Amino acid sequence: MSSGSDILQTDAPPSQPAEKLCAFKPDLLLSEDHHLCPGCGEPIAVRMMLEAIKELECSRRAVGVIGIGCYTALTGIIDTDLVQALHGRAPSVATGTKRMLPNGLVYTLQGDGDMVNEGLQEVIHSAARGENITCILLNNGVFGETGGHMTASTVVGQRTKNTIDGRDAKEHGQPILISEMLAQLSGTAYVARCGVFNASQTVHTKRILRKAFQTQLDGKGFSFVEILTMCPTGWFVPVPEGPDYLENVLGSVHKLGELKCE
Amino acid sequence: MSSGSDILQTDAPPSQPAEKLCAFKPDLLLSEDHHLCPGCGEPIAVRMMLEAIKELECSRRAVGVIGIGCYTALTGIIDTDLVQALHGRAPSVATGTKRMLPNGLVYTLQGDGDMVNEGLQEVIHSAARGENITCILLNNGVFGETGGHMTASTVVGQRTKNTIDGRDAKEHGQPILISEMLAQLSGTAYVARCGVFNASQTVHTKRILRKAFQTQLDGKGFSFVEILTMCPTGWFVPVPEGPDYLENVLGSVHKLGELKCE
Amino acid sequence: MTRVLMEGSEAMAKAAIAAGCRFFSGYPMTPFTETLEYFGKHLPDVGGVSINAESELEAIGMAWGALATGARAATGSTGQGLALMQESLSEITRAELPLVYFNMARGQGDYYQATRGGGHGDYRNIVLAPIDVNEAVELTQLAFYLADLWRNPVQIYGDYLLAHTNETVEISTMEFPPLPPKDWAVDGSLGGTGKSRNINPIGMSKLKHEIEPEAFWRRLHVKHKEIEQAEARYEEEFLEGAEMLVVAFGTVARFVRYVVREMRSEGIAVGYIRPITLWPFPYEAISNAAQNTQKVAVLEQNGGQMIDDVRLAVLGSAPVVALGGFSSDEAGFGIGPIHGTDNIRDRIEHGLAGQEVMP
Amino acid sequence: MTRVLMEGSEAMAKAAIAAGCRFFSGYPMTPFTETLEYFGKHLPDVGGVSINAESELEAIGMAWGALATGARAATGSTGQGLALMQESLSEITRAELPLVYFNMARGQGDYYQATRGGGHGDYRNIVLAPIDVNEAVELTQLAFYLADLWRNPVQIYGDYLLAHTNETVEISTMEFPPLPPKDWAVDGSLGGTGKSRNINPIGMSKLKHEIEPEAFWRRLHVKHKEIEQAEARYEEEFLEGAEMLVVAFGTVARFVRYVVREMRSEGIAVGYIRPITLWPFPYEAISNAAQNTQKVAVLEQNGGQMIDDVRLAVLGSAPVVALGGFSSDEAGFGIGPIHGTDNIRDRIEHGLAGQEVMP
Amino acid sequence: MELEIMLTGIGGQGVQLGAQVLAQAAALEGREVMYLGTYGGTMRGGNTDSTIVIADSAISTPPMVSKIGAALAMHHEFWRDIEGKLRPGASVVLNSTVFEREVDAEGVNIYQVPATEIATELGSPVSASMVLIAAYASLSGIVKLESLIQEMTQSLPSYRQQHVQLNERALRAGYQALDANLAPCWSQTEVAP
Amino acid sequence: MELEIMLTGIGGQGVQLGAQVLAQAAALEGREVMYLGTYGGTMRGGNTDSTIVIADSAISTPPMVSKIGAALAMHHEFWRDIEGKLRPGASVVLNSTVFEREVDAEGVNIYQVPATEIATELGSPVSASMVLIAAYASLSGIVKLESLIQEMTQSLPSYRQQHVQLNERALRAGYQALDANLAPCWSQTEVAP
Amino acid sequence: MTQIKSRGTVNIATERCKGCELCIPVCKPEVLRMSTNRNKLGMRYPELLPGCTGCTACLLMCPDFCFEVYRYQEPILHEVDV
Amino acid sequence: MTQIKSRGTVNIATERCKGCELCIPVCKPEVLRMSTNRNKLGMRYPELLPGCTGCTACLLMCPDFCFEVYRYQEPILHEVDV
Ligand SMILES: Cc1ncc(C[n+]2csc(CCOP(=O)(O)OP(=O)(O)O)c2C)c(N)n1
Ligand SMILES: Cc1ncc(C[n+]2csc(CCOP(=O)(O)OP(=O)(O)O)c2C)c(N)n1
Ligand code: SF4
Ligand code: SF4
Ligand code: SF4
Ligand code: SF4
Ligand code: SF4
Ligand code: SF4
Ligand SMILES: [Mg+2]
Ligand SMILES: [Mg+2]
Repeated sequence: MSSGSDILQTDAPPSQPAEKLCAFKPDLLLSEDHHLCPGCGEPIAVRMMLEAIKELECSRRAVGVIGIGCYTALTGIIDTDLVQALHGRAPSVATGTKRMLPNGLVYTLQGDGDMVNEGLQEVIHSAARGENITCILLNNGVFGETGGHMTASTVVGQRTKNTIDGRDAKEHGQPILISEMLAQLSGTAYVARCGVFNASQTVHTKRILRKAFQTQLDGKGFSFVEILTMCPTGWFVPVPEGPDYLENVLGSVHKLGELKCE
Repeated sequence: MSSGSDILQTDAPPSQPAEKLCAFKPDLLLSEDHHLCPGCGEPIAVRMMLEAIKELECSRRAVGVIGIGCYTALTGIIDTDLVQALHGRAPSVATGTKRMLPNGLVYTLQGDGDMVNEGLQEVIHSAARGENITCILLNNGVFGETGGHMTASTVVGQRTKNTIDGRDAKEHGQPILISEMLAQLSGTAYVARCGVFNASQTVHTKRILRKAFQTQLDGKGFSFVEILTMCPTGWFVPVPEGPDYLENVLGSVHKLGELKCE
Repeated sequence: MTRVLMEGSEAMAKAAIAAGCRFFSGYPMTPFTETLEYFGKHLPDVGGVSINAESELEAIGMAWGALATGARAATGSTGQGLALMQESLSEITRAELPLVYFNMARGQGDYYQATRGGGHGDYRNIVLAPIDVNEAVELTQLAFYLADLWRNPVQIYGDYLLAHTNETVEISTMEFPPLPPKDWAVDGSLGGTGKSRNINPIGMSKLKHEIEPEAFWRRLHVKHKEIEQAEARYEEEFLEGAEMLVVAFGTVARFVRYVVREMRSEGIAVGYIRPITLWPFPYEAISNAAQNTQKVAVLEQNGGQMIDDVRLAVLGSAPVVALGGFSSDEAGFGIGPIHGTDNIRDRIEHGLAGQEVMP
Repeated sequence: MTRVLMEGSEAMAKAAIAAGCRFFSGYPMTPFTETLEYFGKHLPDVGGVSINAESELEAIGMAWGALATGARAATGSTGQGLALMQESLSEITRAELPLVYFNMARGQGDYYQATRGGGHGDYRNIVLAPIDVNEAVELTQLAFYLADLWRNPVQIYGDYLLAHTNETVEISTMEFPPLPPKDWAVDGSLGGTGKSRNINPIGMSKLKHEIEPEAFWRRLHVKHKEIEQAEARYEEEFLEGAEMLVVAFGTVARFVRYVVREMRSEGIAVGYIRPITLWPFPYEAISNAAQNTQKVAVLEQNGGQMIDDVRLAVLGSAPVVALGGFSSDEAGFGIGPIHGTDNIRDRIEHGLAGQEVMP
Repeated sequence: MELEIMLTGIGGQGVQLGAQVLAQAAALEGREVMYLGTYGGTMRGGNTDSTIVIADSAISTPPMVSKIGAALAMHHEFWRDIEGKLRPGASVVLNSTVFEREVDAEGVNIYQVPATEIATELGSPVSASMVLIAAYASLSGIVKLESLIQEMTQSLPSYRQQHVQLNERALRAGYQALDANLAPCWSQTEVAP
Repeated sequence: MELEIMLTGIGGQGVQLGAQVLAQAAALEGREVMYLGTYGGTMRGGNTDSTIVIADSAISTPPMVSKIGAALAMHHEFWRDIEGKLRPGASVVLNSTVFEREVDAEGVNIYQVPATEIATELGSPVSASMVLIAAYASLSGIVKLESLIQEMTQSLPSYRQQHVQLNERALRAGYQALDANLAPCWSQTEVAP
Repeated sequence: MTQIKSRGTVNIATERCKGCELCIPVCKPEVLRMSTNRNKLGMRYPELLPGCTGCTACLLMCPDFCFEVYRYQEPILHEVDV
Repeated sequence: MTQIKSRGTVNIATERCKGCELCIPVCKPEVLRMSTNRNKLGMRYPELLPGCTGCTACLLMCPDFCFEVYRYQEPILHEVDV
């Protein structure tokens, strides 16, 4: 029984007997340090992804193919084999990798700028082909890395660098709902959208990632997970408001759920 | 009243008083000669397109942006202003043209290889943007021009140069149903699929083309017409069987109809 | 109009608008993004259109479509994004459309790309490489004029420093000789007359089934030879009595020129010559200059690319030495030690001492 | 194994398979299509994979992914399709992946693209330009070896005639010196060990936040210099006592060589030299040859591209004359009058008479 | 020795197949062979040529030849282009059934073979090109009849195997159509197979 | 005359704004001006520099300078990089409230200005950079106070207009912090505006 | 002998015809049939029998623009053997 | 004075914290609050009050991997002023 100041000491593991439930970083991360912004949702999603790989006992067979966006900075610390692809091209690269490594767990990690703008065609064709890979989209509705411009996934009303008062449908058109589009293709076996705006959704994200990976392991065809992530920097919103903005602004258009599960 | 041999003379206009219902070629065609194969459906579709433009009194404001495929050979005889685009890129080119000529009737003419393979991304983005242009797809499910290989639009079971016994879903995946995909986007105002495998469908094709053009003229946004066309050469079927093959093999998957009309 | 302080990216975009550019399309990429942003903000003010295209391929396609209507239109990216546009650049050149495009490059490693192109077949684009924001403002306006005059794409080759340095500039519409009307441009008006237009990269016109590709290639080639004769531009200083001549372009040349002035003021016999047009390359000027010097040094921020052209100019009449060199930052934006007058001076001194500097 | 009669496209694809190529991806385009078809038909027989990719960008992406696993993989197109692949080619070179790719070109207008690249930044690809199907079979196998040896892309530059001419060839797996194991290839096996791999075009490895881009560029540059030293290949005939030397490559050289042999048999003092590697260009060989001749003529099917390299080799020690030239067919496939020994002879005679032949 | 043989005719006359069989037969006999087919137009009825070079050592001749040592003409259409390329002493074998022009070249040896007639008599007019190549084989000794038969059999796609017998008859008939060895093309030295 | 001025500090100290205002003010007065900001790191707290060159005719100096005629230092962190570049006779103005290092350069004139202290007293610690540039303006005569005030007002985005008053006070206070014309930088010849 | 009425007729550019036969089945009254002769392109082409209605179906389906269609002011009667 | 039970606790790497505050609202028992002090990065960071349940929500939401979560074998009791 302790007493004294309200604030507890938290700069070391507890001295009382206790079980460690969860370490700072997932096993498949080499370090906790990275340069992403305060409040960024991408590292949260990546944690879930790495934990899912580990839980499925696929650490020694996973190969990630990484797009170009802020998440690319994490390639220095993700401890699965990796191939760095060019902006937009990851699904094709993953196709070549998977065909040569049929027993590998081949995944892509891309942003909405990477996947829904520059590389829209590649992900659709790979999906239509029924390529047995898992594509993971970190969707924050902006080009985070290049300063927060609108992407093809930005929802109407969303603030971005070039739509600082919110995307206007008349001027900029409507967003592409990529999960819905992919779910419609007969080549896709699993399609789901989730988000990391609170703890339970984050846990749910891992569940979905596991299902997607399992789809690949079962050889069922293309699996796809869209994870909505916070980008307070790109949205020009105060950092702590990120999760709410994500849930209410992006999440109200890119609706969460399993769109397809075969 | 004539008599004699059963076969009538048809090498000149009739000598008896008669009204000419229809000339060899539409007004907006410069010549009847072209090098497309016997039984090709593309010239039929192009006739309907040019008649529709004429009927809407848009001859003097139409600008066509042409993709690369067999139909490209017709650019020498189509009598509207034209811009020749690269393979796959027509919708973006048309976007630039339309923005600078808001009163023009800007259309693209593309094949499935051009649009659904090489340029899938461009047409989807243009549609999502709600670009006020009309994209016309001549879908024969093959790269006609380069010798009849499978495209992303080839239906399962269809013969092509590299699927000579019919496309196999396991090996080659499933076709993309581009009209369905585009209809789903909120940027599109009009989406319809038709085919030129018999005379009444051909007439219907013109009706649909008129509606699509009218959509553009009314400033409603992206309009899209997919025309199924015969390619007996690419399908390795006897020429006279082209229309039936089109209706039954391609048409049973790419189903005819107006998918969206706003 | 008075001089105002503006960032390079913005000054160039503003100059483009002053030159009549009414269409822009681009896709973000450092250090080109600010140029795109400026067009996005200011083109609508003059009734123009700026589109944040969904990719580089779409950006150049859009520009192509706008150019076809006779509008002054532009696009751009970094060299990496331009790599994606090579098929289009090559074919736009053959379609003889007056595209202006910015390469806000990450260093000078895109010299080959800019001058030899990565497209297919024979084609050449005019390449203007401004030394500073003031020159960039002029060259941007010149670019639109040259593009229209020759019906040929023109690249403006800048870099991170040009894009981000602020300088006092005056941006007002420059005067150029009159240009022929763009009667080739599509507007739909000739449909049904039998004379409708066909803007086509293989030089094909209506009803002309028998294309004569050889004649077409030859005509383009002759045009490119004419451009070579007419448009080579360069700047030179202290050629007189120079023991060694330093050739450099773009931002790097700004450092070189500064150092050469400094060294000359100290009585060191070094001269400076700068291609303003990378294509056409000022072969003649450099060839002439090389007659009166002991050696020619090339200082470029890459592994040695322009040195080919310098050698082709000098053709053995003097030794040509490379003074380097690669110069990079962690972010890959092409800022490095070479952007320092000390470093440059050191390289030039090596050159004077007869030593190459490894890239 | 006996010699069999095979079309060039097929012979090259078969040679690639014999060399261990196990992955191919491509998109149809004349005259590359038959190569793609052959891989599609025959790679599955040896447990390989061939994909008709949905575009050129996707084709090269797929090849990239296959290469990353250590497989021998290839792609290709014509120069036009390769124009779309320039970003990837440039970055694959930096990722040091051993890509082999075919340019079944429409003529020789892609020389700049092949040798200088249209990608961004400094990079070089080895370019092998076979003169006939027999050499193509050898060079294809060599290509895979060189690609692995140097961890650098290798292009095979062919054309319509090479692709479609049938010749008797013998295709069996060639022997090359042993290569180091591909321990850099990903297979997933090192995940979670702290040593997992990262195949990255900017030379980044895990936990290495502080990339040293300059060191990286320099290392690549040094490698490319080593390739220049080691891999230049050429063929020569009748240099002895030649009054004029004709330089040509690829299919055109086949016509030139034939005519030179004919002229020599008639006692006309003309010699022949052919770069087999366009990069590295055989500067030294041509430079040496130029010492003993009165002039050097360049005969290439384009507006004058390789002539830059010839001039860079000769460096003024003898006059360099261009013998043309464009040569096209209506279909744009790059077959033309230059593909005739009469035409070639005429050009060479012009050269001997001291006349340039306009392209 | 390098011998350039050109087959010419119009679409549908079997020129490409004839060339392929001849070329393959030479390859079978251990010769160095090169051949290239060209098609003038996109539509049936255009000209179609094929150039074959057969040699006893590595071939120097490029694939598009300016000089021809032997010409086998199925039709007079497009013959003009070929005439000018004939080498002195060249053998010219004409399908006399349909060839309706004067041959305007000096110093060449002309052999008339009613190939279409012979083939039609055998019940297979499309086999005329087989008659012609076999006739040339017999007069020149360039390849053996057996080689032609073997390669013809292999060249036909599986769904055309019914034509094998007709073609074989045409080859045999063509081989008899002219006296053998009228213009032998090989020196006595045999090439190792 | 070309004068290179370098502002240095750490993120959040207003270095970029200070440089912008100073540069704009010089431009307003008809000078030729060049300036370039650099940001060391991606995170707050990294170093941040800005180089300004002010001249009375076309500028020869390149944007990244190796020699500096004046240095305005908001913080000692990263000062090392700058020290070595100082020209003999350079003016160095230090934010003495936080600057905690020895200046290790010879032949330079050092001026201490408690900029952060002054600004904090005025109720706006983030305006310290305004104090510093104004102090430098007064000692060097490089620009007039009015010009600084005018450009500061224009440089602030609309949603920051509440800071205008505080910044103006900081500029005025800084302008008084040192004796005027301690180190005049312009020759007597005025530049035409 | 019987009488057949032609309400319309067609002008056929047979030399352009590529023999695809697309026009044949779309002619409802079945008054088009392929020739036994061949044109310069080597192709068989359509011939018209009595009974054309001027419906334009043939024209609509012809990829080679070989038809012109007329409607008679007065229908024409043909005597034919059945 | 009242007693609060902690069933779990966290180890916080405050020096790495970028002050985003994402951990604060997800902590159901509301035992995390932001410090007034700043770390070397200049950021405020979370501090733990008694009552942690070891639910790992904070860890799940932290983009900077600042949390380690423990469950006590025996809950700990804290005396606090209310
Ligand atoms: C071909 C190409 N074009 C542009 C870029 C510049 N670029 C780098 S990252 C990026 C945006 C990435 O956005 P997204 O994928 O959504 O990732 P985020 O930064 O939002 O996580 C862009 C446009 C590039 N690297 N390559
Ligand atoms: C970038 C590029 N890749 C490939 C080609 C080669 N190519 C020309 S036409 C064509 C196929 C066209 O198919 P489609 O659009 O369906 O038209 P179709 O011929 O079937 O009418 C291809 C692949 C090209 N021209 N450009
Ligand atoms: S810009 Fe957005 S996506 Fe990128 S690191 Fe910052 S918050 Fe994350
Ligand atoms: S290949 Fe097919 S699409 Fe092309 S012209 Fe022939 S039939 Fe028409
Ligand atoms: S117009 Fe009608 S009835 Fe007459 S021939 Fe044509 S299809 Fe037959
Ligand atoms: S449809 Fe036209 S081309 Fe075909 S057979 Fe009939 S007339 Fe001839
Ligand atoms: S583990 Fe749960 S209860 Fe404990 S601090 Fe974290 S969020 Fe709060
Ligand atoms: S979520 Fe992590 S980084 Fe953010 S405030 Fe909490 S501990 Fe700090
Ligand atoms: Mg994003
Ligand atoms: Mg098609």
